[in-house]
Amino acid sequence: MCPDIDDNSILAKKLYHNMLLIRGFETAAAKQYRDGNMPGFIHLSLGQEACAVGACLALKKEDYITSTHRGHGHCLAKGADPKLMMAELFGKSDGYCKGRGGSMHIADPSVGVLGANGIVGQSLPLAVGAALTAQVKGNSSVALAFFGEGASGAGVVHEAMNMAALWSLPVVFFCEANRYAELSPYETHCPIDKISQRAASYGFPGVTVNGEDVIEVYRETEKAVVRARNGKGPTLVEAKTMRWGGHYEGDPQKYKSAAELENPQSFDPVAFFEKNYSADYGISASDIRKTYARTEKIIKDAVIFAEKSSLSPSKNIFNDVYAP
Amino acid sequence: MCPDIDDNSILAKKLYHNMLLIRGFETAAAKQYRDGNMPGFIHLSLGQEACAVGACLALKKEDYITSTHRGHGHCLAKGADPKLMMAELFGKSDGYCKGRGGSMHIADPSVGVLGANGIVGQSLPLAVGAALTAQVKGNSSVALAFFGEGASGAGVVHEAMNMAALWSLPVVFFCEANRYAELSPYETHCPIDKISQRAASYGFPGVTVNGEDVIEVYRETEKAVVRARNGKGPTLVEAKTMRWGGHYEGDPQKYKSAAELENPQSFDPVAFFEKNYSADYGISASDIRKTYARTEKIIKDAVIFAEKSSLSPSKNIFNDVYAP
Amino acid sequence: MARIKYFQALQNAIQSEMERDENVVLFGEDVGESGGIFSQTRGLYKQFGSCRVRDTPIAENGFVSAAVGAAMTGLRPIVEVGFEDFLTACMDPLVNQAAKLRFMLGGQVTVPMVVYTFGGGGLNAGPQHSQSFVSWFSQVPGLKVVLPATPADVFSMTKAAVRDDNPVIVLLSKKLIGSSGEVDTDKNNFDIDLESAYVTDHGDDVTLVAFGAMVTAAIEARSKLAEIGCNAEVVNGCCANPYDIATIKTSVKKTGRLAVVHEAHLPCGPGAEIIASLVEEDTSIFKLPPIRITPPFAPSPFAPNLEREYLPSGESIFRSVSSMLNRHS
Amino acid sequence: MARIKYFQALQNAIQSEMERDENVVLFGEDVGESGGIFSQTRGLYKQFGSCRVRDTPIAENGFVSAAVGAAMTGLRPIVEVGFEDFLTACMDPLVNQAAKLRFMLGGQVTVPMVVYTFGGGGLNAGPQHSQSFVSWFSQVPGLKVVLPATPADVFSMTKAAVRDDNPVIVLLSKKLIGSSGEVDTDKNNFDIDLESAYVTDHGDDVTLVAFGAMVTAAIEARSKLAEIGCNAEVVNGCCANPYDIATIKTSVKKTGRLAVVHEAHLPCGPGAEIIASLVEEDTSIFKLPPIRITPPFAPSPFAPNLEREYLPSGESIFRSVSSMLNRHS
Ligand SMILES: Cc1ncc(C[n+]2csc(CCOP(=O)(O)OP(=O)(O)O)c2C)c(N)n1
Ligand SMILES: Cc1ncc(C[n+]2csc(CCOP(=O)(O)OP(=O)(O)O)c2C)c(N)n1
Ligand SMILES: [Mg+2]
Ligand SMILES: [Mg+2]
Repeated sequence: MCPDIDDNSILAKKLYHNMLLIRGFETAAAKQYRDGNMPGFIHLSLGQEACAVGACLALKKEDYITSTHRGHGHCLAKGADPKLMMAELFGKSDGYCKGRGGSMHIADPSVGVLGANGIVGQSLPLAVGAALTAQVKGNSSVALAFFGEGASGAGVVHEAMNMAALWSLPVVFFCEANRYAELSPYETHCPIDKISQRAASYGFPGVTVNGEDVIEVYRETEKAVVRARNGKGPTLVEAKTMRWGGHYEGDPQKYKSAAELENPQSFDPVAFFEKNYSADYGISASDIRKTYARTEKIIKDAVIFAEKSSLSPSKNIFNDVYAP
Repeated sequence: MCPDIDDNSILAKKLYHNMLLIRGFETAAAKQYRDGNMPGFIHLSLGQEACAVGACLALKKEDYITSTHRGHGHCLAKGADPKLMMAELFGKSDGYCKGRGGSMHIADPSVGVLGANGIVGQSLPLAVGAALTAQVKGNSSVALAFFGEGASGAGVVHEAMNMAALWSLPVVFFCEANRYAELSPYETHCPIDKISQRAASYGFPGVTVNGEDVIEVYRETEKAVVRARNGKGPTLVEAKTMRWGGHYEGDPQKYKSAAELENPQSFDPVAFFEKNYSADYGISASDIRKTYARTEKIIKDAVIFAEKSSLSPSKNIFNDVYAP
Repeated sequence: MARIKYFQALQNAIQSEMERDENVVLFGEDVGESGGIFSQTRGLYKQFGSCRVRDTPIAENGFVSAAVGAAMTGLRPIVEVGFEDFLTACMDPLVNQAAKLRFMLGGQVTVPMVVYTFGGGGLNAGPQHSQSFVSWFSQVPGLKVVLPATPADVFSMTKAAVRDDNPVIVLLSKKLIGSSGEVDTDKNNFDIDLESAYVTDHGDDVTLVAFGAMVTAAIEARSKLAEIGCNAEVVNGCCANPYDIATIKTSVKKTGRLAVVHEAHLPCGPGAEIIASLVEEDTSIFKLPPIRITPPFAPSPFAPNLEREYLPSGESIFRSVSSMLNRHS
Repeated sequence: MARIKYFQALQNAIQSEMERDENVVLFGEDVGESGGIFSQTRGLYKQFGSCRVRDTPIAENGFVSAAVGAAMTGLRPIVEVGFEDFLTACMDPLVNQAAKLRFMLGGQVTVPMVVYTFGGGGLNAGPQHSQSFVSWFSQVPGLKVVLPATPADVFSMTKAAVRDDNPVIVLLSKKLIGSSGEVDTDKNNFDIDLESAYVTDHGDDVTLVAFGAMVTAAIEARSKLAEIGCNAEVVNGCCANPYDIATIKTSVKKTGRLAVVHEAHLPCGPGAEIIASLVEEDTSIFKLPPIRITPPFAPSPFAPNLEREYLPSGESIFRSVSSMLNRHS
């Protein structure tokens, strides 16, 4: 079981560090994308760092996550290697998917990352399947599925929650309600204020947390994880958060109001932590500076690694289509 | 708007008559099926008559229904012709579908029956589409979708309810919770006692009614219909009812307990009406006898009609694959 | 050897694989305590318990995707989707997840799972309960697809499918559910691979390639053709991803005449693939124009007289093949 | 005549059909106020209002099925499913509902609706965002399927699709979104039917039949082939349900050589259908073995260098066709 957060400054530091790592990764990715070094589309999670980090630090290495098209933060928080991630975003042979998947398909099963996924909603039933494995094998693993408020309208989300409830599976459904789904606001997708209310449809608990507050995210997710691990079944955790940027990098965001565009950083989980928690957890200004430096270095190395990695040879295209 | 039921004995008589019509139709169909005159599978609604009748008499002719694999009662209650229905069950050329559809595809758009449907769950979004037509055209039609508690686990049911809520469509979702879905009980499909609770997930009203009591079904559905007609959006009505027989005619029902098999008629909406309401509405024993006789005659004629109808010529197989 | 029915062969195969490997689990609608709507899973719940044999809610998309998630993490799920027509509800987990994940994640995972389903016509089940979508899955790299035509096929193909490390779709035939055949249920070394067609009956005059329930029809047609002095070779196509073109080619090289029979529709069906593959290699392989025998391009009708005309049968195959031979002799 | 882009041709076609007929409505993800992720519906929300132009939640199964219900009751819905890959989520309403309802209900209803979607590769969108499922829909009676290759195609096919009383699937190409072409946007008599292929460039030596984005590639290949003295005829296949075999046959009768190019996979793809249809009628139609030029049988890879190799291109078509000619000369 995860330790209590209140007097655990090591954990708090890790939460903070990981948020900065994501912040750094996404910022670097945005730059590389704008510079034309990254093909295809990328979907960034700037502004949502507390969700990925708070949720994933409530998990153990043996636990699973399934992620979405907006998955960089989730993968990093669960322990994926920024080098191999960045190389994948560059489409290089050393990337997690050998350049075949790209941003939407980062996975590292060795640390329980079962993959980002380009199909909205599928993260939930895939996690249900992983939770089923844990239940059948009788080990204590838990699966956590990330999804957005847009995904909450997809039928398969309902199917997954219903099935998880019926089978009392060790799974946590983690919704990042980041105000938009593609180009349309929350209200286009959800007729109710809190998605967490839907847990009542399945008879399991639902809770809405402040996605700016990594400690709150951690605390509530941890309860859900403990519940799941103890065989009590699923929980729906909804974090109200905010997507700083567009749907994809380069999105002109014409659908946002001037106010929204002007100052997305009004919602900032990193600043929130620094302001509200650093003192409590004994994190000094110098600790903060050091954490910035450390995470910046990691990301810089990742970019260098990605740049140096070679292209995937196209003669390998038939590899891994079928297992031998 | 539909008249109030309390002092409306004409309406009450019609409710009763229609329940007997369905009872008669299903009983005759069962016999014809056992006698080998009906091909394929049929799914009977004996025991559920009050649902079909109470719901459909709350609708006008211009209103729509969409139905399921267990649709005979719905179609009859909405005004479909028992002759053309029976002919379809026989696979004859005078059947509603010219023998191409069978029991699971009875439709009569002229009275608002958009079709029984063999795909569990699809009745809901199809009704949402019909309600959309009403809303766009600005007429006052309402659409009502029948579905079962088994269907409630299907993703498309969630999608349809969510969409209907978001667009405030004139639609009523009518769930017949008849204790089984195919061979498995309610608990296999639903982790909560009342499916109507799920309405809260969409911010519209949900209500559970006693499916043995046609007056209650009528009254609650009527409220939902009025609400829809007044532009207030959808309602979920759940009727707790009972499927007397097997999933399909001929089902050995090994999955049922001896007690259940022995006396399904312990739940009987027709008897319930006779016992509790006939006096209130001034329906005499002779009225009852006459209604039995009248509905029996209608069904007998339907069987004769079906028997006499010719087979569909196979040379017409390409007709209606495409509209001209 | 035992004489058992098609659905029993399925049950036996699942049972013996579940005995062999505790990672094999089974789920689907009504596969549990009730034993399946065709009795195809009878006894499995009792033998293996509620953890390994589960009734699902009606949620094909969700539970097939859950099978993918389970397969990625160490189980080997067998999933029933009762009617092939309902595969429309789970194309996403099959095509966008199961088929692609291994490739897409750079080889980091395997997805060993089996989806079996009952398809095709013959039971007057109407337009939404009689379809054959086989060629959809022929189009999807990463999947394997087999169509057992006999109880022996069902037994060996299902067992081989469970042991395969790839997602395999087993397209069973509703019409054959009650048909019987000899099966060596004691056999346990599954050297058969999932990619081989085989000749059921030898002949020199014309090759009939058939899939699933159509194999029986083709064999019937062969008897009728024999009466008019035509010795047909019948090939059970067996698999539709990949197609075993080599076995088919060997036969057509010998006979020079080909009829392909399937329940899937004609355009872009298995027949198209087989004919194109052969002519691509050798434009002179056909002594006569090959033919495809399929249902007409209309949904499957309910009424028995209509469905009888609709589906290829021994009689209609005989007619088509003999008119092919006559037209050109 | 105006020179406009592929996505604008779509917008123009929808706009003019919505102006013409108030029963035409548009819905899909982000087609409303925001104007679409490729700007393909810009201005329509403003012009026609929130009743006729609606953003849906992410519920392809539900909203395509709702379109069917709406079409049965008097609207003529146009529905956007952003990426062709997501059609996996709405196969049921397309195949089991829209395509069958008219036939299945004995002709009592019509289902006039259009589903358009952007498919195929070329934007490094990865394995779940680059697919072509065209031949799935070739298999389904009751549907019509078209693949516009130019802005003019987009305009006329979309308009004809909206006016058609059947469910029509318009498979647009993501790669062509920004491509330009001359379109007669004032034209309003849509005598074109949805079932005709056409020759884009005449030639006598070899027929290149191509679909969607592959038409441009085939035309490029034609230029290269001209340099080696081969005069290719390019046929824009246009429709994939039904296939316009007559137009293709006329060309192949002349050239005796055929290459079919498409983004859908090879097995049971459009090429298989075309080759089989031709040889079924006439085994001597081909002077040389026909060829199919398609992506390899693997999911579509993300990395630009891999995707470039993966997709047929002017260059790769040229190589394949010239080696076909060389092998046999
Ligand atoms: C089945 C499916 N439909 C549509 C899409 C296109 N799409 C990609 S992301 C997205 C919005 C998702 O919104 P949300 O779930 O809120 O996640 P967010 O982007 O806000 O993180 C859509 C519609 C898709 N990928 N899959
Ligand atoms: C998508 C789909 N999955 C499965 C089936 C098979 N099936 C037919 S009826 C049924 C049970 C439906 O249960 P319920 O909704 O409770 O309706 P009831 O039969 O009780 O009226 C099932 C699983 C189907 N027709 N469609
Ligand atoms: Mg969102
Ligand atoms: Mg039920």
